[in-house]
Amino acid sequence: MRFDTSPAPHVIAGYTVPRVMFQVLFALLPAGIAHVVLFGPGLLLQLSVASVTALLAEAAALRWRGRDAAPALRDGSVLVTASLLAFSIPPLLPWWLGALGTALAVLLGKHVFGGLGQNPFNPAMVGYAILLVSFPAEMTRWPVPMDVGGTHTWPELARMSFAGFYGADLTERWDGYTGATALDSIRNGLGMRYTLPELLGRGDIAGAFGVRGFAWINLAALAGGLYLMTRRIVRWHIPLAVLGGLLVPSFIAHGLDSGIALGPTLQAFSGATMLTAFFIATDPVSAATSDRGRLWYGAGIGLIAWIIRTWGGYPDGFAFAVLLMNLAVPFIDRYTVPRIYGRQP
Amino acid sequence: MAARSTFPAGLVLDAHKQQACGTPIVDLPLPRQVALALDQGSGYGAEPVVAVGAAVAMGTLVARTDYPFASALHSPLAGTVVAIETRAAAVEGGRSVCIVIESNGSDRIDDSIRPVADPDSLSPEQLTQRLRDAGIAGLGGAGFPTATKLASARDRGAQTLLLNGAECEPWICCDDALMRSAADDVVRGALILRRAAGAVRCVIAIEDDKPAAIAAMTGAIERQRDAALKVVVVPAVYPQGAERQLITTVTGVEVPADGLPADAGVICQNVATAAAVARWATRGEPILSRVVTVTGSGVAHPCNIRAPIGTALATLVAAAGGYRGTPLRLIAGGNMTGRALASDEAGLTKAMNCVLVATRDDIGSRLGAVELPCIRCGDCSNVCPAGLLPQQLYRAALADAHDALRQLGVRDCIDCGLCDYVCPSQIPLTDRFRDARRRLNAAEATAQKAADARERHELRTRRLQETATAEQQAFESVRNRARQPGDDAAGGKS
Amino acid sequence: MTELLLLALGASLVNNFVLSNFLGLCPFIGVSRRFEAAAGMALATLFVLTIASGLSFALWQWVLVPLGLEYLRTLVFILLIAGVVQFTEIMVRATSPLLHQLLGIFLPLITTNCAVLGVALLNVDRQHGLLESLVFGASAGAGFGLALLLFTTLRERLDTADVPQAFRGAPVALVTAGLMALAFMGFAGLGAR
Amino acid sequence: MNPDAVFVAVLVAAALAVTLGVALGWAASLIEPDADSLVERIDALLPQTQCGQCRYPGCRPYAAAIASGAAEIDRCPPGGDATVRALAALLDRSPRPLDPAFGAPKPAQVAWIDEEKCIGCARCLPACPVDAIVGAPRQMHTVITAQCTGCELCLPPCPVDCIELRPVPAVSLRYRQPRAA
Repeated sequence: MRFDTSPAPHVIAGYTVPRVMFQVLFALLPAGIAHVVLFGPGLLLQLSVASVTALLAEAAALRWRGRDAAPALRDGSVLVTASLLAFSIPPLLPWWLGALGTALAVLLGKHVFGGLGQNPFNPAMVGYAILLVSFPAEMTRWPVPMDVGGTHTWPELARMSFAGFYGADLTERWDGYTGATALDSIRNGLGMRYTLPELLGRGDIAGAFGVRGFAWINLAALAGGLYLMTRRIVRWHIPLAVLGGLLVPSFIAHGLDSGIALGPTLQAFSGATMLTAFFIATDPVSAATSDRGRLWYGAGIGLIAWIIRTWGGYPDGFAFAVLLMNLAVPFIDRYTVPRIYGRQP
Repeated sequence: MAARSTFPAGLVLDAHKQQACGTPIVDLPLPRQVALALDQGSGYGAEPVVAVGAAVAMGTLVARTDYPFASALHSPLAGTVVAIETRAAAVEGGRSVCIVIESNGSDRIDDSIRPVADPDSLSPEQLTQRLRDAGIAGLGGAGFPTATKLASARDRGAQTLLLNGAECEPWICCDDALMRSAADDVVRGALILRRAAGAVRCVIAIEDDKPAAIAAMTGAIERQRDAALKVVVVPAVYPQGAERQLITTVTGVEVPADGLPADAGVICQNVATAAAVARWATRGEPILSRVVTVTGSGVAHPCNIRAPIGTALATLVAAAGGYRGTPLRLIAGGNMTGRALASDEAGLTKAMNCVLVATRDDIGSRLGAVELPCIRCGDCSNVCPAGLLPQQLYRAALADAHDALRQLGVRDCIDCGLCDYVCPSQIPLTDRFRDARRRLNAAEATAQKAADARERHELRTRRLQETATAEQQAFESVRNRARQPGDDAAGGKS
Repeated sequence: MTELLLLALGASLVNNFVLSNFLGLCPFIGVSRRFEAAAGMALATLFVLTIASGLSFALWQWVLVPLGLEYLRTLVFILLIAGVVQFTEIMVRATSPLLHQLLGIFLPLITTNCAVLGVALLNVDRQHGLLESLVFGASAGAGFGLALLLFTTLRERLDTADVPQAFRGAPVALVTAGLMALAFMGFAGLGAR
Repeated sequence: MNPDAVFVAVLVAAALAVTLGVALGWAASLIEPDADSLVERIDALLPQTQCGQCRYPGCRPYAAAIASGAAEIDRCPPGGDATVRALAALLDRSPRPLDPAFGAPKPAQVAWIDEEKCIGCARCLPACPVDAIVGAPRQMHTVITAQCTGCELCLPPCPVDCIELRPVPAVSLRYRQPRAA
């Protein structure tokens, strides 16, 4: 009897990239719900425009290279990029900026380098950083969240989100409803020589775990991240290192001068901390390779974010921290090759 | 006693062992014909010493060798050599020169086959030579000549004989069956091997999912009352049975990448090899048969069979109830490292521990795999038992970057297949590495040839220069002498 | 001390000569294909920058200013830098001919690396003392070297990437450099408060 | 601007130039350049056929020419594109196609002597750059296949054209030599 032949191994686990990507999307769900409850439906609008743009850009790039686009569109990776970008941008952003950022993320961040698996930088962070340096005003305008103040209702937030999405001038009707995020307000306040306790005593910053709105989103992202860890999609090295790199220096600085240095709780539950630690920094394509390299990589992100939050020109430093460590990844990899069995260290 | 440490990673796989292991070992009746491949799995062949038409008995030497990587072959049948020709064989490339022997129905045993009177009276060197003459080779899957290993273990002063009864690969259970049914043989063979290797200790490593084998071996050891003989239970983690990995698990020492197990003070032999040594000692029998697992969803009644070397795999499958369903692959070995064969006419080799007849149920995951780009997730490096970075190696292999391949350890890869197994992008990494290794070896051979050519060229250039200088000097000395004023001839002329 | 540290951080990271001020792009693109070459270039530039900073300060402080020849500074500095670069080249050729071959034209071109002249002129403009000049020069060189090495390892990885045909080589290198500059914008305003 | 100032300026610049020049000359005389190590590394990448197709009398002279910049890296047909790529990588230059003026790459080949026709004239022996032909006058010659580089230099001297080049016999390459003594 004749048989076909094929190389060993003859069996595989059958665990696929699409399954990884859709698990990541699933894990983003709690943070998404928190976001929508607190800031209105803006996230959903941003998510839809980002997803559509991302899929179109991916298809266009692959078509242009004469490749089959179908598997790439189905694998969900581009939707993860779109979702992470949608989470990072303010919910009031005009739709064309969201579309522009996503297109840049997919094309400039990924396809210029050869597509999935080849990009040295995290595509979502490329899109976000370009938008942030190009449209600083639009990119720092957030609605006042629901959990403090109570000055507005969810339907009002919804109307505001749609108006912002279509690019209407929000200052006419909603001046005072929109403004900076908590980190932004703290930064400005400290710049005006207020002390941290004074700022936190003000109604527009404090909330659960110290910061309004974002604390809940961070908590939900933490839950989603822990879920990914239980599913072994994310291993502990990067999240732990990111949080360590951020929290250890903030703990020390807060201990030295609690008047101006943000404490670890505040750092952990404000801005993009948890989203970065569990979802953005853990993007394997742009992260370091070995476990030891991943610890350096994560710690670098946390530390740079802390430096930028403390002394920098931007309220939240995570996007730049991720990009800066992305560009150091090949360098880190060069010096953190694990020891091969039987070789001298 | 439990294992002390472990190698870098590994993974627990579906064992698929219950299919074949329930029943006792079946003895196959002597087949009508056998085809003995000159290469029995080590990659190197012996030389035939019989001609077509020669009459042979059971145990007659049919192929011999002085080469340390090949092993002698003996006829498992009494009958006639009918052909020596290239045919399908379970070796790399799928074909090998085979000695085909047809049975005449008798069970006449060759006169040279006599029980070894007293193996304990032989020196380790004599023992080793006798084992080499008996064609004893690793029955665990490598087919490597046992005598060669014993000699190098003695040279390097290995103190521990490690008997490998881990049998980590899915589907395979022939060693398990052997340990349960012939534990005393294994121990007897182990004692002979220990003496031949010059070792003092003997450790038998068995995975913890084989309680019956552990009990049988422990019992056999107790009957021996030898304090330097013991069973170590190791975790059932693939690839626990890989030589280097098992040594690390049992002793906590790593074998140097460019060295031999003996450099870590260990010589490793399979339990089935030990049982074969015991058969040789009690009956004088060279390796004429082995126990092989015939299993898979494509076989009607999976079982373990003791069959003569050279038996056609089709005969083995028939003895296991024949094919069932739609067999898609015929695999010599397990599903992780086994070699898929093109034909069931190939003969059983000393190295073949399993015949896996796989249907879609067994190998569908691989058949249906769609290769996607690597996302550098690192799952592969988390399971690699050699501590490699397969995702980096993969890029180096695609770019054919030789320095990177060497540095990242393409030669340290043990072909276990785990990186393929876990890869979410379903990339056939192991095969890419095998391929990269082949190209790297070819490139290095070319470079070596160039270096040799350069050396010869430089020698030649120097030689020519020296010759030229010598000629020049000779010429000048002649001329100088011609111009000597006091020279008779010159004086005469002037 | 703190001021020197801030000066060093500023010159190496925040106002990185390559990625923030876009000085010295020529060797940045030209010598970033192989790590060995880039490491050599980084060291050579660090050496030249430090020595040239010190010497140019000395020349300025003790020759040009006393003689009232401030207007000659560009000429004199270039001459000085050329001399230092030439000395570096002699050193490199003697110690590592392969590195000399790898660096090729880019080694003498350190002379025209605007970062070097830039550092010398900035030292004068900002009225740095000798120690400050040396620290400024060395940290500018270190920042250049860091950016160059990071960029080189990135490019080495891109060598094995499936980059679209149209972007192979220089285009993708420039895009990468651009994204690196984008990342370094994160340091913008650092220490402004 | 008065003439004095111009004079001082010229003087300063000239003094600086002279100082630097003397210092550099002194430094250069102290430090010996080491050219050989580069030639070695280039030579190691060449195929060592010693065929002379690059118009240098062997691989090492060609390596020296590359090192000194006298020759481009595209002159070695036996090495083919692989050698050009390796050289380009070593020297950090752009790979370029082989220059057809120096011949076209061929598959690996070895010389073979037709012993029926060979008259034992021994003229091919000195032609072989790597001593791969054995023989003596009026004895049959033969080529040591494993040592032949396929350079073709033995062809011209042969008076009866009994040497031909054949493709290198296929060698089965085992990917891992068993590690045993």
